[in-house]
Amino acid sequence: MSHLIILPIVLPALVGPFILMAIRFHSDLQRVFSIASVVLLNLIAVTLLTRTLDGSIEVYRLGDWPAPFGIVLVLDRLSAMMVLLTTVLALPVLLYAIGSGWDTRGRHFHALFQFQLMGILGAFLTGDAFNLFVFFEVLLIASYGLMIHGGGSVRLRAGVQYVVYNLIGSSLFLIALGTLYSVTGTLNMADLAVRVATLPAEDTSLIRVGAVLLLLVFAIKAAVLPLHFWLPASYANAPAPVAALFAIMTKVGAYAIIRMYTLVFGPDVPVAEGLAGDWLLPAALLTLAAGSIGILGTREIGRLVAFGAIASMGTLLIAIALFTPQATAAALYYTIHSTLTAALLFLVADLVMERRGGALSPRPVMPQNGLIAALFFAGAIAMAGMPPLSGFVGKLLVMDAARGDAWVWTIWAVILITSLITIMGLSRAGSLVFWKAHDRSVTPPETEEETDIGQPLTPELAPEPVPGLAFVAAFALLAGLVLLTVLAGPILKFTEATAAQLYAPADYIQSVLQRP
Amino acid sequence: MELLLASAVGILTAGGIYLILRQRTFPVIIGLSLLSYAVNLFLFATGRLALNQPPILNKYAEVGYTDPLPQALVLTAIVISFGMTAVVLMMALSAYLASKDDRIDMTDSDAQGGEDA
Amino acid sequence: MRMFARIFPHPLLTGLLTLVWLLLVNRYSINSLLFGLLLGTVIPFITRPYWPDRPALRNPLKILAYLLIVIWDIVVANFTVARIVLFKSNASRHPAWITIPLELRKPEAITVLAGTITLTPGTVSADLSAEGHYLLVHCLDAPDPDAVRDEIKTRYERRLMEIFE
Amino acid sequence: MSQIFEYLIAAALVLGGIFGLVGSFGLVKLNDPMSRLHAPTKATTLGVGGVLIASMIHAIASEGHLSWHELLITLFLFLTAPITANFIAKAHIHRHETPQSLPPAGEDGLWATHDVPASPEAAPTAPLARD
Amino acid sequence: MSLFLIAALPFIGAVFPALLIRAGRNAASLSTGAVTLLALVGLLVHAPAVLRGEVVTSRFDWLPDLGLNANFQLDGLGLLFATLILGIGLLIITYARFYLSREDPMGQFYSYLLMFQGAMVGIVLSDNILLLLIFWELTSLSSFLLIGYWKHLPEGRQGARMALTVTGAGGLSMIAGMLILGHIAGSYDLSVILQHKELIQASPLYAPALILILLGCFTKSAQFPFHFWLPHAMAAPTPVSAYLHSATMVKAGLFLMARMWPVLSGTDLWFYIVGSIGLITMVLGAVIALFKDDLKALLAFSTVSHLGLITMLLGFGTEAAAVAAVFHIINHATFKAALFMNAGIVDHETHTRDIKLLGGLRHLMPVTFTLAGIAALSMAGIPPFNGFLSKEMMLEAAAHTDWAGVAWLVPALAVFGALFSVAYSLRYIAHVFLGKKRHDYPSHPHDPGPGLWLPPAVLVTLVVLIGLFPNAIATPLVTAAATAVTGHEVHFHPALWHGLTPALYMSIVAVLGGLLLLALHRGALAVWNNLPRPEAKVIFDALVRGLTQASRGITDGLHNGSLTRYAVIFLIFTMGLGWYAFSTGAFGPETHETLPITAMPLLGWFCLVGSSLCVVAFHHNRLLSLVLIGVTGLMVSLSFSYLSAPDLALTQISVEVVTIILLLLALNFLPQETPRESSPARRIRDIAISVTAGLGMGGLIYAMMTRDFAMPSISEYHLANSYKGGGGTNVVNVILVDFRGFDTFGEITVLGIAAIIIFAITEATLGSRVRARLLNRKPWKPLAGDAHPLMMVVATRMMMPIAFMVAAYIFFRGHNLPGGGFIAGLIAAIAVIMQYMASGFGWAAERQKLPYHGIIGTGVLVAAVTGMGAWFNGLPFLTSAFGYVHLPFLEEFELATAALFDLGVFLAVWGAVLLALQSLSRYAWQPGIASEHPMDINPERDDAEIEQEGH
Amino acid sequence: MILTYAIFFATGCFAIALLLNLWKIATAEGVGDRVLALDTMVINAIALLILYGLANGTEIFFEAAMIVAMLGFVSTVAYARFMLRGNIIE
Ligand code: NA
Ligand code: NA
Repeated sequence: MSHLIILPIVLPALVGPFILMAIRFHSDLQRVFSIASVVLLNLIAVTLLTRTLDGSIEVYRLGDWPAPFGIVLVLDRLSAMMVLLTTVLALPVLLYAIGSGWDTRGRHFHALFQFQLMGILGAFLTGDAFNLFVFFEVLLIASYGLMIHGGGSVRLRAGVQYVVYNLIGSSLFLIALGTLYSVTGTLNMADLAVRVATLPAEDTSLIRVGAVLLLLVFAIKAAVLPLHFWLPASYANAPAPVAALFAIMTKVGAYAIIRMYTLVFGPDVPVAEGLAGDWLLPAALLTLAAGSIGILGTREIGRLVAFGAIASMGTLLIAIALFTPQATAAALYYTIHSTLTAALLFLVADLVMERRGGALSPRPVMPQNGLIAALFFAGAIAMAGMPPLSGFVGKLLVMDAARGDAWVWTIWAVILITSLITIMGLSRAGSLVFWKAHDRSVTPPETEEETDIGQPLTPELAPEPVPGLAFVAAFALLAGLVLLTVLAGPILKFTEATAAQLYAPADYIQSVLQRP
Repeated sequence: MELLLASAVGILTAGGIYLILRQRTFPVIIGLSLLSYAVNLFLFATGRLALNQPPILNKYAEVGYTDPLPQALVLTAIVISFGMTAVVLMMALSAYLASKDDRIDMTDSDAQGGEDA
Repeated sequence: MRMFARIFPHPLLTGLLTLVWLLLVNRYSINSLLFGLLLGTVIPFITRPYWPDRPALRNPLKILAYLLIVIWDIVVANFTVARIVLFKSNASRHPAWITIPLELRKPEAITVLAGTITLTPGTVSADLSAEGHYLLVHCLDAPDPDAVRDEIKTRYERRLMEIFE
Repeated sequence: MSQIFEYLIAAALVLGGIFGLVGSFGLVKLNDPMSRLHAPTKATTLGVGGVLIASMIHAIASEGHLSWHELLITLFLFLTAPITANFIAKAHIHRHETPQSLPPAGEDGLWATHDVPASPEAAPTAPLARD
Repeated sequence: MSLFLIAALPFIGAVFPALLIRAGRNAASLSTGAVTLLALVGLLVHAPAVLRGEVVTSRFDWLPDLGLNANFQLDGLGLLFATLILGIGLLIITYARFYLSREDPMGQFYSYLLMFQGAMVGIVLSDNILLLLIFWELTSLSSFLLIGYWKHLPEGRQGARMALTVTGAGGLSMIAGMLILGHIAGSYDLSVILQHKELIQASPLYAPALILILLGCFTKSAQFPFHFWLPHAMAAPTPVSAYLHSATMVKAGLFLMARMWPVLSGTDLWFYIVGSIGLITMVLGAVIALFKDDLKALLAFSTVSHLGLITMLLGFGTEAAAVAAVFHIINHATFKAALFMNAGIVDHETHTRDIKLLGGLRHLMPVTFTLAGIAALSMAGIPPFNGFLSKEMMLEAAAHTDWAGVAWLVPALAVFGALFSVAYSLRYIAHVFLGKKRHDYPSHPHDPGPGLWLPPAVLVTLVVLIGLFPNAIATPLVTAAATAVTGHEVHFHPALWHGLTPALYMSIVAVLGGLLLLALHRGALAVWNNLPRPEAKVIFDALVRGLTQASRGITDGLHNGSLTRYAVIFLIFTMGLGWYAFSTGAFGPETHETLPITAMPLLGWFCLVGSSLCVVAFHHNRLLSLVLIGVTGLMVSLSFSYLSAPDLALTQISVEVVTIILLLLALNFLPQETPRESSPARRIRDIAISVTAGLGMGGLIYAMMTRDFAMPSISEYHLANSYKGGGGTNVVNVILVDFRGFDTFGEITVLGIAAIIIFAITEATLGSRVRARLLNRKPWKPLAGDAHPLMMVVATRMMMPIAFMVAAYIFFRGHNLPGGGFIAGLIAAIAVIMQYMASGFGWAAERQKLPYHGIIGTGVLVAAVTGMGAWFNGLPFLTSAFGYVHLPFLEEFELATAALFDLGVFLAVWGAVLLALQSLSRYAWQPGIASEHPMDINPERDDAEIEQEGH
Repeated sequence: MILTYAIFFATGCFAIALLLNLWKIATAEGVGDRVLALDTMVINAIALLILYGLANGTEIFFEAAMIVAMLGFVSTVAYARFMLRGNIIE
């Protein structure tokens, strides 16, 4: 019995309370423990990933109860990949939070950060639908706390919107789960798959409602139009490292869609006929369009990145909505890419906001303009899907995967046209922020509006920000993108194997349901 | 009986959603509470209704038990929605204290600057 | 003795709690009694700071008598009130405020008196005066308020004086 | 179950039911707020009391063991009803009565609810010295 | 040297100047030059083989599953272009070193330049069209940086964005084109694609592929109607203009057309698109160039024109034309780069590029003049310079080209274009260098140092040498390149004299006409200025602005910050999809028997429905809505009780009370009334939505309750194993702490997080300006006296211990009977709340400082550690163990690890509620709020004090 | 038999009482009366719970009744305190 699978959940679940209890008043110690935990999580995640490379699926039966009666954690390629992606993202984000001093601008950043990781990792690992709900709630509530970290009226108001919207979503989640349970009598995902597949054909309406509501719940997380409205204000108003970490949260939605709609309501399951692809694809196309239009239309750099995140979710969802192994492989590659990219750009946006404010209007040259500009340029390239970074590869993969689909021309047209709009928007923003500052006609704005947000609560106690570390974090994300590009071949091999595993769910089902 | 419960769930839902669509934070939170009653009853009822058959094992007699699983799920859901309500309440309150505005919409805050390069 | 006082800050409370435990488990065995006693000791010990003073009862035995009177009065009171509610029109009813000067000084005693008044015929303890020397009582139907006041003072307060002060 | 127990229980139940109903009826019927306060605090208390007594007797009669734990609920109700009534009365006094509309509070001057400190700083922590 | 390395070298080298700039400008430029030279040498090593007709390749699998591989090949065409790129690059690097001023960040410049260079080399060496796309887009990106290099100039910034937008758009369409092409050919490798001419041209996708690819080429090579970006790119420093916008980048489109020529050309579609566009561009560019007064604009439009010329030649689709195109690519690169550098020198020396301010410079700048003269004459197509040779070939090709049956059209337009070309070329000489020396130059010009004039001089030398000895110098390269373009052996014998060919006549007409036109320049200019003509930049800017504004409108309109609208959209969408899913499935008859409707549930229904409708109806009175929701909660709890869910009933009612207390605490700071502000229409809309949602939800649950499970529920297992395997008879509790203990673990974490968030918000708010506002807060209504009534305090002294007792009872019995840690935690919290309500938070907290954070943390840790305890038995997380323990004299205990877990739950819940309360009470804190005594009125205490004072 | 009728009678009484409370809650003038009605409602609900347990011969509702009693008190006091002082735990 290997307990490694549960460590990604238990470790942050221990470190979080420990930080609360023992080192609540020691910012430095909190930083040390937080980093140590994330580093350890990375090691665990790498180990877990290597264990899935041979295609094996590991099942961890909590409480030693057999599935489907107890809760199980399932480690397959997909969950291992998402776990690793999360921990890989978490490290630079944490470093940035420390480097920029964001972690000391409110209370409990590190504890909440650990809980946030616990929620996300749990969502990726669990094999139980209701347990997925619980971890969704853990990650959501931690995200509420992180989103309003540091306080301030605008952030709080945006936070209220974020929470309320998600509370409606959580209600929907429960309704969906209840519906599924009331028909199938089970909550375990593998068991659901078995039961849904053998459902009598004369009574499928209810299960279809449950399935579609569940999809909607995930679609909210994945910011699918028209359920994406919560995202711009939330991400733009969240502290930068938090927004960067949130880059993985939309992927939780994407992950859940992939998981549920390959395992339980897969393309071959008659009950789920026409529930996902039919509307998800057009919705994804519109999401991409809305995101890129937002990039061009926005007035503020934080929102710009938020819309970029929406656009990248659009691209990702296009690939998901095709529901073919090739497209899913592309989607998984794109998942990694868009996570790192959005995170990078949120950090860059913060570097900008800290120095000159986020408004896309001329300001005098800020310190480290060149360095930040370079980071922005790289991030923008990645987001727009321009070469040489992984966005281009990802875009090609998605377009290539769409080839067999009836919508191929629409998909291509939307992807390419939105790329252009994105390029225009990003170049406009970059030029305004980084270049126009050099224009001699630009003078500092007369009055900087005073804000009561983001100040360390106890300046005398708070450790100094480490600006170098902030840049290291941003460059680490960039390095991640470079690696993702250079290693595109092997990584794609892995995502293809993952997709193959997903579209042959018998293995998964058998691993979970077999008596130990 | 099923009809009563279903209609009660429907009315709670309707009331909750109507309040959620109001423009101030407080009625919205009240609406969320109503909605969460509805959802809890909904989830509970997925185990079907039974009278006088609590899932407390009786060592002495062969008796029927209602489905315990939805009850456990609802318990979890109640607790979680309690936590969520407390948080959103605190956020709404603090937002009001900070901005003197308890409107839930933020239609005013997004109109600023932005020029051509 | 001091040790005893520290462990049992309110022995009567300990007794009450033990009784509560027995009622809760609804099983009257020595084991339950001992466990109830354990909890009945621990809990007052923990909540001790909230009840800093130790009111001494001068005459605990009279409590029982008092209780019996009150219970009887409650039963009677209910019939009285039922009659008023059911058969007396609002117009023919004489609601009244009355002021009851208190001789009792101990908060516990005042509380018991006020509680008794509320639970018994047609009277509700509404408020205390600013210094706590008078009790404001509302009567549901009191054609003769002075009589009510006198009865309260003689029937309840006097007995409470004996018990508490 | 012996007949006598059954009658006892039935009597307690009927009595309890009537009192419970009377209490709530009074709440509707009585025309001034303070009077309304009487009904529930007493009638209802005894109403529940009747039911509880019935339940206790029933336990003794049907299972043969002493089931006193209904007393606990009675205890709660007796402990809390006066406090509840007191608070509701205070709320009424605060909102609808003035010092003039109430009988005088003797040498204490005001009833506690009307005795509002001038400011939080002057909270009633130190009593005024009197001769 | 490996081709891979040749392409990579500039990218690797791009790091050096950025790093070395601290070591000085020379170090930066030398490193740049060295890298370029190294790449050039590496390239030329392969030249002999390539000129022999061999193809050098280098393959590296990058993304084989997509067909995107780092495959490179070097053939004649590649060699030609790579040599141009690296060779001219070397000259530009030298030139730039002396051209840029001290204020310019030279390290950046060279970095960008090298990136660009690498991208260009990559394009021309790629053997994989996806790889080519990558380099293609990289040129757009690096040129964006280079054009915008002078960030302080608005023209630079705008020109950069315009170039990026136009070429980026082209690049994107090319992506689609390439994907189609690869799809047709079955491979993305050029070497494979080039072998499938028939297959490709026969495909129905040929036309879209061709058009999409051509869009990329045309935008990059500034062909009509995309030509407008090029002149605006001239805001870049002159070395950039010389390099990118004359010699290399703009030729990328030509390169690609040449590269694809074997498979794409030869069709009518190709001819009419490419040939016509080229022709139009050539003429249009030439005409506009003549009327530009800015030196660089003149050169820019002349570049447009020459690019059109080459495009036209490629479009003709004949071998001869293709050869001419290849040859002109070389020639144009030499003379145009030289001319740009020359213009840069003039600008540098005179501080102006306005031709009207210039003239007579030959006296002051003889060297510059000489170089300009030769290059311009070559551009004009005057023998014996190289421009003449290729122009003759062009005219020759044009003369034999028939356009839709009209034989004269192409030759006539070609002559017309050539005529203008002569005119503007000569104007460059005449109006800048010839004429009288002026006295009003903005600066005092003189010939620059050799650093600036040597690079163009090298190119001018080539202009002359190729013109004089074309066969010796150009033939091998052109032959090799043209062979690569056409796909078969080409014989190329350029000569200054071919005899009296039509081309010669056409040339003579062009030269004479050009001279005449120049003479009439002033008049022609007047005519030109009066011609109505669209200004491309204005149109483009309007388009972009329109697009931006539209985007802003859409974005702001969609995301207007109105949560209520978001929610409405969400609800409508959800209900729509839900209905769709339902109606497209099958719905069988009822199978589950329903319970009868009796009086009791009907009564409960009335109360529940009535109270919730009242909540809605009276929601404007906030306190009232709280009272009413209390009723609703009570009724829900009773419903649970009635329907065999005692645990739920207990939990519901306890949560209810704590929630209401929190809401009341918050309401104290909020407005007491909700204003009536919704319009009737909106209310009707909201009612419609909520009623629909209610119907949906009610209908759904009714449908479920009236049907049996399709398969037996897993809860049968729970019922069967609760006692045996979980050691408890309360199955719900066993599910919570054992079967699904992991859910509960997550749930208490949620609660703990909720509490610390509340704490964190409080801290943040009290750390801001809000604190002062709170301290000076006035109550919203006059307050009553007697904050801590005597009766309440006394009663609490009893009630609180009893409540704790009840909590303990509920906790201990939970595993077997309704109850458990969660409810116990809430009741314990309520016990404390009673105390707070009696004597105030401040008074109570002073007496017992509860470490709330610690309680929560302990709770979660206890739960986690309990779960981990199983590990030591080699069992999974949360595996429980239990047994019955008889402690002497005490109750029989079931000692289950689950109970320990439940203790964790208890602590987390208790701590969370208390922390939330503490946070809220901190908002209310004002000086003097904490009372000194448990109760405000205490006659016993007062009397004692009076007595003391008396003594 | 008589017991059944008695239980039925008592249940009916408390049910009507509950409806009267609801009526009061819906129609009362101020918040004070409504709090009073809610408090009465809680007490009536306790009675109903006990009666239901009595009718079904189960004690499973005892805890519910007890906790309802305790919590009803707390919430009533909280409402009243709110009306008196605004801050219920000052
Ligand atoms: Na329980
Ligand atoms: Na177990």
